Amino acid sequence: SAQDAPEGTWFGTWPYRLPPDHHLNAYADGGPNTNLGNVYRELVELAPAFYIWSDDSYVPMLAESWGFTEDGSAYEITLRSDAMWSNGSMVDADDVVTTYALGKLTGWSQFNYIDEVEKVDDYTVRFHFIGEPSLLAEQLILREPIVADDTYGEYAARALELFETGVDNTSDEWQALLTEVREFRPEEYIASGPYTYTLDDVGDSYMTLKWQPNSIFSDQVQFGELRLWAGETDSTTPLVLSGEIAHSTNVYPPATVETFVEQGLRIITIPRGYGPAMLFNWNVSPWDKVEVRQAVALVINRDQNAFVTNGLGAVGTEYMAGILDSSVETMLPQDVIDQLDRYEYDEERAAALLESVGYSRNSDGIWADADGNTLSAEWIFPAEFADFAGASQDAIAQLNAFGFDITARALPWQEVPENIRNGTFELTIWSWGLASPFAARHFNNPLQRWVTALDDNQPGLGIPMTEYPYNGETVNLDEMINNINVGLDIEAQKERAGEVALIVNQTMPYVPLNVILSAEPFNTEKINGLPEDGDPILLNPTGRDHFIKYYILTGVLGPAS
Amino acid sequence: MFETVATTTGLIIGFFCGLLPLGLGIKYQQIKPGIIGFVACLLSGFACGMWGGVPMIILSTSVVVSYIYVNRQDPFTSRQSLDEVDFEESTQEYIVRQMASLGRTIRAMSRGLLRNKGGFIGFLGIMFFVVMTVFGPLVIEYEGDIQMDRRQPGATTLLQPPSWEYPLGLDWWGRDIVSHIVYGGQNLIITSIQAGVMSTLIAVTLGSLAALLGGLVDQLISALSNFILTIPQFPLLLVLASILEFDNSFMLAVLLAVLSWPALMRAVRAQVLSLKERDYVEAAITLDLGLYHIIMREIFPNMISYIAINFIFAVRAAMYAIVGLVLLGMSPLTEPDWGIMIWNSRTQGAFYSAKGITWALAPIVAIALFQLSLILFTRSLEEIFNPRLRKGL
Amino acid sequence: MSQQPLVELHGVYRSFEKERVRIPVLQDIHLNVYPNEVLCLVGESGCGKTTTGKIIASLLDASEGEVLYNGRRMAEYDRKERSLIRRQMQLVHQDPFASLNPAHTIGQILGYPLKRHKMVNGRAELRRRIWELLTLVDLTPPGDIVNKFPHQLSGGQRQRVSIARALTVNPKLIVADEAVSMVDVSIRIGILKMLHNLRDMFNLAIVFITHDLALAKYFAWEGRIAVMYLGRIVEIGRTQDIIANPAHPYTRALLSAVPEADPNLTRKKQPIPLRSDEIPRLTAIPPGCAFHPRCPFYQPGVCDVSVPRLAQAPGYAQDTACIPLTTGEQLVPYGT
Amino acid sequence: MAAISTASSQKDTHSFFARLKRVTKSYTFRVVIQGIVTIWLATTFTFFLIRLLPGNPISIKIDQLMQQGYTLEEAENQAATLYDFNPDQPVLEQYIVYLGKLLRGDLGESITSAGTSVSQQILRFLPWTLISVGTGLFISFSLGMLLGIMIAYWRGGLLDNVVTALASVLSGIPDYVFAILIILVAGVQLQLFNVGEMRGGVNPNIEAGFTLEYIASIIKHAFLPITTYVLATIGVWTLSMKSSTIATLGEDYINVAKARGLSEWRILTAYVGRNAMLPLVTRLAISIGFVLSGSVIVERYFEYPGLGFQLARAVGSRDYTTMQGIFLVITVAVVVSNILADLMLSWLDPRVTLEEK
Amino acid sequence: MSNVVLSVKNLSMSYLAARGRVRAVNNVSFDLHAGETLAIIGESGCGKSSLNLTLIRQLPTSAKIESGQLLYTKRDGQQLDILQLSKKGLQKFLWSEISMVFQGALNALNPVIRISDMVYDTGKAHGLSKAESRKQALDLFEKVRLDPMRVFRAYPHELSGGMRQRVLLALALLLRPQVVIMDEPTTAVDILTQRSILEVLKELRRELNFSILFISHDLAIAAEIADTIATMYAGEIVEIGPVYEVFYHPRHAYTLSLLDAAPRLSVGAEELHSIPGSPPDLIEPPAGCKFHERCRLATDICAHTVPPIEIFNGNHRVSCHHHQIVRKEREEVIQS
Ligand SMILES: Nc1ncnc2c1ncn2[C@@H]1O[C@H](COP(=O)(O)OP(=O)(O)OP(=O)(O)O)[C@@H](O)[C@H]1O
Ligand SMILES: Nc1ncnc2c1ncn2[C@@H]1O[C@H](COP(=O)(O)OP(=O)(O)OP(=O)(O)O)[C@@H](O)[C@H]1O
Ligand SMILES: [Mg+2]
Ligand SMILES: [Mg+2]
Repeated sequence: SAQDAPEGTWFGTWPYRLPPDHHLNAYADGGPNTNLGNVYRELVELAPAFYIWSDDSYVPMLAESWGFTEDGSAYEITLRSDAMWSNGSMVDADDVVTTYALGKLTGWSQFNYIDEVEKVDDYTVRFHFIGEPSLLAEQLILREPIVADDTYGEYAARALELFETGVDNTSDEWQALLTEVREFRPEEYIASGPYTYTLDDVGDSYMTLKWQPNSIFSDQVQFGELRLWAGETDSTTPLVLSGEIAHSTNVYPPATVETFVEQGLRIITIPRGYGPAMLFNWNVSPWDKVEVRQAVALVINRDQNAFVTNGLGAVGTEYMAGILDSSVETMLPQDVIDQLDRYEYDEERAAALLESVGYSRNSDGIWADADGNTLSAEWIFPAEFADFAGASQDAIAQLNAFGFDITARALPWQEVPENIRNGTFELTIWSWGLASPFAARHFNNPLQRWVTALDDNQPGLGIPMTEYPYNGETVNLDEMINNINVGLDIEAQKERAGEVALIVNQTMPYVPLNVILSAEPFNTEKINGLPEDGDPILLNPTGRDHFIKYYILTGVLGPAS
Repeated sequence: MFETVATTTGLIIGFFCGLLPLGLGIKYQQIKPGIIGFVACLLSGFACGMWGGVPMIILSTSVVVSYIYVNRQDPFTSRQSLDEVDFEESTQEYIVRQMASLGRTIRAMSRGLLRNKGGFIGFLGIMFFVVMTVFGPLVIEYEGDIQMDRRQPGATTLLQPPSWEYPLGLDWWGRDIVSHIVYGGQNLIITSIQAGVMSTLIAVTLGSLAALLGGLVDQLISALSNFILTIPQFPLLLVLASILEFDNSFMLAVLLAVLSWPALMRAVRAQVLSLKERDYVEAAITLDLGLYHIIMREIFPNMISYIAINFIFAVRAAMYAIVGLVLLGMSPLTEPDWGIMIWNSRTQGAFYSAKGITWALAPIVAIALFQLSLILFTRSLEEIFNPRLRKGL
Repeated sequence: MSQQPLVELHGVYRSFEKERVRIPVLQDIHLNVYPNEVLCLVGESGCGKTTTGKIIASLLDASEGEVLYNGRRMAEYDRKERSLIRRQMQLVHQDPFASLNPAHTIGQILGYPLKRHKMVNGRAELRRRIWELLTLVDLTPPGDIVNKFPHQLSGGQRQRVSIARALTVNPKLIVADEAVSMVDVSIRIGILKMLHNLRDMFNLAIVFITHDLALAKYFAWEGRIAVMYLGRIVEIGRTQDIIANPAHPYTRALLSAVPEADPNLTRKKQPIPLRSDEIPRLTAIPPGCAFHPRCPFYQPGVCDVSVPRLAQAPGYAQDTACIPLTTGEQLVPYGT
Repeated sequence: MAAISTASSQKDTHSFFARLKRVTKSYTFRVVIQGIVTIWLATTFTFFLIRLLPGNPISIKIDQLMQQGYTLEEAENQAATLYDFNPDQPVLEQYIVYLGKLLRGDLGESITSAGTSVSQQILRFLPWTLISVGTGLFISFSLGMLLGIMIAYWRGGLLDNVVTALASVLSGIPDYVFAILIILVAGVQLQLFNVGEMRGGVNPNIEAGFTLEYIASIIKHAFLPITTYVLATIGVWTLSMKSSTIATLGEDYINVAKARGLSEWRILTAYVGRNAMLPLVTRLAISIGFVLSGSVIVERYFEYPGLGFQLARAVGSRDYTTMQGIFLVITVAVVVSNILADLMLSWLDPRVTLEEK
Repeated sequence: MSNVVLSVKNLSMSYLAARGRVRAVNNVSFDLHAGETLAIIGESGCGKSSLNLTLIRQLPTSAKIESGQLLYTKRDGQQLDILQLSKKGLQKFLWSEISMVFQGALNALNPVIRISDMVYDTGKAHGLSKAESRKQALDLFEKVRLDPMRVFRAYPHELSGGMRQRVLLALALLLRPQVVIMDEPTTAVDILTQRSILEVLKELRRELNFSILFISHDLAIAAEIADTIATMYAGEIVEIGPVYEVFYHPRHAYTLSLLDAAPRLSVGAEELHSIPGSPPDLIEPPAGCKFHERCRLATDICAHTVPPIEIFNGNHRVSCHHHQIVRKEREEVIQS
């Protein structure tokens, strides 16, 4: 349709890369995934559907309908027949097949669940499961942006041919094609969403996504262009302060947020989906002792810790169950919730626990065992992450006040996970939980992430996941977590989640300190249509399911008049 | 270095140490130097205990003696002819004479210190920081822990702007920034000084060796310094810092020293080469005074002001580098530390908060002032070490 | 002179490596220094006087050739003896400002060698010796001087301190390298006289280096003069012989060029004009006799072919290095 | 003997070996060989060094993705195939491959952006560093010289006291402090300029080219970093120039020139200035080499797309090849600027002839 | 003699030093006639250079001219006082009327620019076109026996010391001044070079007829080229007179001592004497005759009374209490 671009401009931020590192190939680093991130990419390449957290439902984007097949062995989506690419061709099943063909080539995790992507008709695609159907796979399928066959078709065809021959991904052919795909540099960014850009639109200080008329959302959106300012937190702060920006997804320290509020910016707080957890190296005594870990959990005031972590933008962990507190109610059965130990601050109980395993306070007031070994350790934390650093310093101070002897060491952030993987640490801090509607994913981080998911030669946290000591016997915790979200029976999944939650709660393999919220500045002088506080859409966490994505597409958000 | 920071024992030691110069001063009617000597002993004893008091006894007594000695005629220098001279002198006389000469040198040096206005201001600046780090802890208590109780109703952070109670405000953990400024200099200053000392030592040793031995040694040292000069330093430091995972700041000092000696080494080498050619060195060679004498007595005293000034520059450079490293996220130092303060205030966004701006600026100002004092002080150093300005033995 | 020479230079060559270029500074020097004699080295700047002096004082080694001290090569002595020999040859520098370490008092400057070589026992003797030395070089009263730093003394006084320092180690020979050229005209003679006295007192040999011929004549009237040109000795002999009857064209030119402190004398002098004013660089020494491009008596085919050797020329008492002269020819102005 | 040797050495000059000897002794030859050896050594050193950094590109990417909310599974699968990098390949093997490519002038491909060559990256980012650092250095050097000469010439006056004090203060403050303060005070507090507009190297919507608009935009954007560099370095230059000038002013030829009646301007430039700046030239060269690597923090604060900015990114993501390339550039810059200093010195000071050095 | 070009009357100048005022030039008067060469001799530090700098008003800021007149007569007969000239006027005046050759030729030329540039600079400052300057310079280079084209294009370091000294001489004559002041122009050069410079100087003087104020501590050179000799001691001119008068019939004890200290080459063995002590402190000079502390003829009167100025034979001016004794002693020496 020969309509004109809307007037307004959206001012956001994203730490995109500069050309020549910046390119338009979605299957290589430095492409749309890096440069638009999980917030803005879907405004260019739509996914089949968008997920609304408050009622656990999907709203259509590219897809018209979706669902499991009768026998449950497959999943089917049907695309809208009027969806069009910016170059004029229609969005159809071929695009989906192409998307997944290259996805398989580059090793997408969807292929842990699905076996084959079958084009049923021009607009219908069927995904065949490897094992049992799962809701988790459903989400992966529905939320994956679809790329244009016109751009990647040729490579997809070759990939499919390759799959026919039955070679696996270690083969030379596979690797050669992979390299080719990686080095592919599309000239044009063919969009199904209402915005697209060329490399000329990428400036040093901001890049501009421009409106295009062909998308199904083109006539709904109210912004003619999206301007994304480059930069990480410290370099975008002055921009926010000087009113340059409508909204920023960067993580601002509370002091800055406070200043934002003083400047009249609106702060909208949404879930971030994780928080800092204190991690123990189980291979280092005494951190393998459940009593010691429980004592640790008891003597850290988690509310104070949350405050130091991120001011009012963090909440002390309540249930201590390995599941984000906001999800506990929906994911666990009530009887389990009632049984959970809340680890209220309690020095006496902690002291009793320590004494029960042979510790007593020495003359310096430090806990020591019969041989005089004190409860001392080094705690490494990422220097750059103000929240994690703050949480660590506070936790250390609290523990030391109780009689531990812990020294802090700040490291460049990259080195902390490296040390965790290699098991070269005693105590440390990293995230726990995940913004996901599936309990397994909450448990996954950090239990599996830093243990079973590692290479064989990487000891990680050293937790014996397959022979996990519990109630005097051992359980296969790893398998238990993997099984939680299998199948389509929600109640059964709750039960299984409950079992794991109890184990975690009673053995404290790590201490989930708090949960961080995302306090995002919005400039109401630049935009209109923001949800009121308490609007259910604000349950959508930041990141991939960020509400602005949906609101921009559907035209709820618009420029301030 | 300041491990025996300001104790009562130190005060007592200082007091007793001070009695000697005071007594001498009173006895020989040199009250003013006597009192100054007493105060100097008292303070230095207070600051460093035995390590401060005892050396200060010697120094201050020497000064007092030098005042007393002015009025006495040296039997050696006062007579006109050989026959009248009594060349014998008792050990006591000898010691007194030596002390007087030491005292005069000290006085000459302090005159040199006072002569250059800028240099003296620099000296005062340095003294300010020294006094602050040594005596500050007596007055101000260090706050290392979070102070939740200072949270003001409704406040979303513990940050507070300056007030009467907290002249520089509170940091993110609600701790008094003044206490961190007072306690936070030690580590940074000491590490910088360590780095400065080491790099100067390396530079002077290698530079002298290269110049004196020449030949292959010279070529090797020059090649090594060229090599270090061409490696990109700052990124290299960054890489090394994360590889070496400093457990203590001493390692950092070593690293900085290893990377920073070449420039000074070149200068020292040139200096020694030129000093080596001086006629008086040649004279010492013909007199067969020995290599040790030539280096320590003939060459070194004439380089000392140069070395001292470059030592100051090395300290400055090291401090730059350490703070730069901290800002890049290599923070091998633990609190309290000015560099860490800058780092923390930055990560907590204090720069952009009216409440936090003093937290952000205080350590920067402290570092800048300290550096400025160092620079200014070099001017006095030139005067202090200039033998032309020293009057008589 | 049948005495055993203190120092003998036999066919000494010396060159310096400077920025990868070899500069031949001394060539084929034959020279003896006898005990208690005065030997003057004269020549233009850069002709190698100082280098020769330093080789004599064993401060420099010869690149080629032999240097004998008391008849033996340095290498033939053991460590102790070598140190002693070294000390017996002292050098007094030209620049009184540079030759005393500004960081030490005069007492220290004189005390170091005395203590180092155990020339004295105890402090009292040390002070007595310093006193004596200062008196010896006419720095009286010594008490005024000992505690001063060099910069507090005048140039002449400093030069005297230098000499006193050389005397601390009881030398047999002093090389005075332009020792008075930087002190004032009015006090030069005083220092020279003092040197003469010391020579008599301690049986010293003095190698006196200067570019001032009148001064050389005055100081070495009883001794010998060696005239150097571009790294070679061109003429050597008794002072009186050379002054009265110079042989080598270069010496002649020099003597004729020196102005005299007497208007009548100096205005009557007939300078011998040279063919060129340009002094060749050491890196491009002319072949044959190095002086031939400037020599007014140049004989083509003779002077520019082979290097003349020192020898006695007929009619002259001294040795000279000039081929026409030593072969008994008459010198005729070039071009006639 | 001497005669014979001079004659024969003249004959020698025509033989092949003599010519070879002359070539190997020539300044250019020596400098080039020395430069190449130094560059090779430094390159080798850094090559092994950076591979000792904890973490590798893949694990860093995984952690980054997870920081964005991907699950580990997703992140790992994505990252594993993102890069054509095999962490298990022996370092020595990697080195030999690298060196082989380098000899052919190939700096390799960036690890974290497959398909983009490191040379491309360097070409993209180097000009900005050169513009900002170069101009900054140029301004602060020339201004420092000018001020230094002036305060030395009129020493003791008000100007001298003010400038000397100011220069001392400035030289005591590190550059990144200026960067922070400029943004904070001038940009955010006083609103002297629009922080957003001043970021980056050039306005995004300007056509690159030799147009007035484009150049103006470059100047505008480079203004803040340049100001930072100038503020941070001018003090040192001024003070050095001052002391150098004072030394020169004592020279006889200055007095002679005054007596000859030359204009003050002529004396100040050709007689005082030119001689006084000689000792500073070498130091200028050394700083050229160093500022290239020292601009990391400043560029980060101004989002200035220079080499330091890119280096910080490369280090952060362990992009070995890019790091290596940038290190190489810096090393070459140091070596080249040293040569340039020699050349410049020989141009400014006729007494220095390169052949003899 | 003919007309007076420069007449110095009661000139006093002092430096401000930390300890007090250094009276470097004290009540100096003399006349310089056209074509005359006046040599000022004296020990180091007696104020020769200070006098020179005062004449051309190129003193450092710490110096102050306390009294006196510097009357200069131009070629057209116009008379002016140099001390009254404005800054601009002085700039024009210097070098075109009075120029100078400084002490130490090594440092008097800017090392980084060519000789030609220095010539052009000088010409330009006095309104000469490039071509004129060039022509003049080449002409003068020829006259001072330099290879004009080569020298013109050369940098200072490419020239030898003697050549540089001659370049300076040529540069000084570039604007054909009436007076050239030369401050020790030959101290740093070799005898042969010195000789050739002296010859050149004599020749130039004959051809161009300018007056020379020649400052030296070398009596011999003064004896050779001066018409008039002035002896300076402690900032004062103690004796001034025609060269033969001063050398053969001196009337000041200091002049006599200087002559006694100067060795002469062609005289054979001589008895010389140096002057004891060192020049007086110019901040607190001794009372009476300033020389009395070092004078062997001094009597009580010398210590108290400043000797009056007495004039002999019309142009021999002396201030010494014992001028008669001096005269007698010298005549005896000459006789013997
Ligand atoms: N250490 C050295 N390195 C290089 N060249 C040297 C060295 N010492 C002397 N020369 C050179 O050797 C030559 C002779 O030097 P020497 O000092 O012996 O001359 P001289 O006759 O004493 O001259 P002057 O009268 O100037 O003192 C000079 O050209 C000088 O440059
Ligand atoms: N700028 C100055 N400030 C203070 N005193 C000075 C200054 N210049 C020279 N003098 C002093 O003035 C006196 C005369 O110095 P001047 O240079 O005129 O002597 P001179 O006769 O030229 O000596 P020389 O023969 O060494 O060149 C000396 O005592 C000197 O120390
Ligand atoms: Mg010499
Ligand atoms: Mg003089």
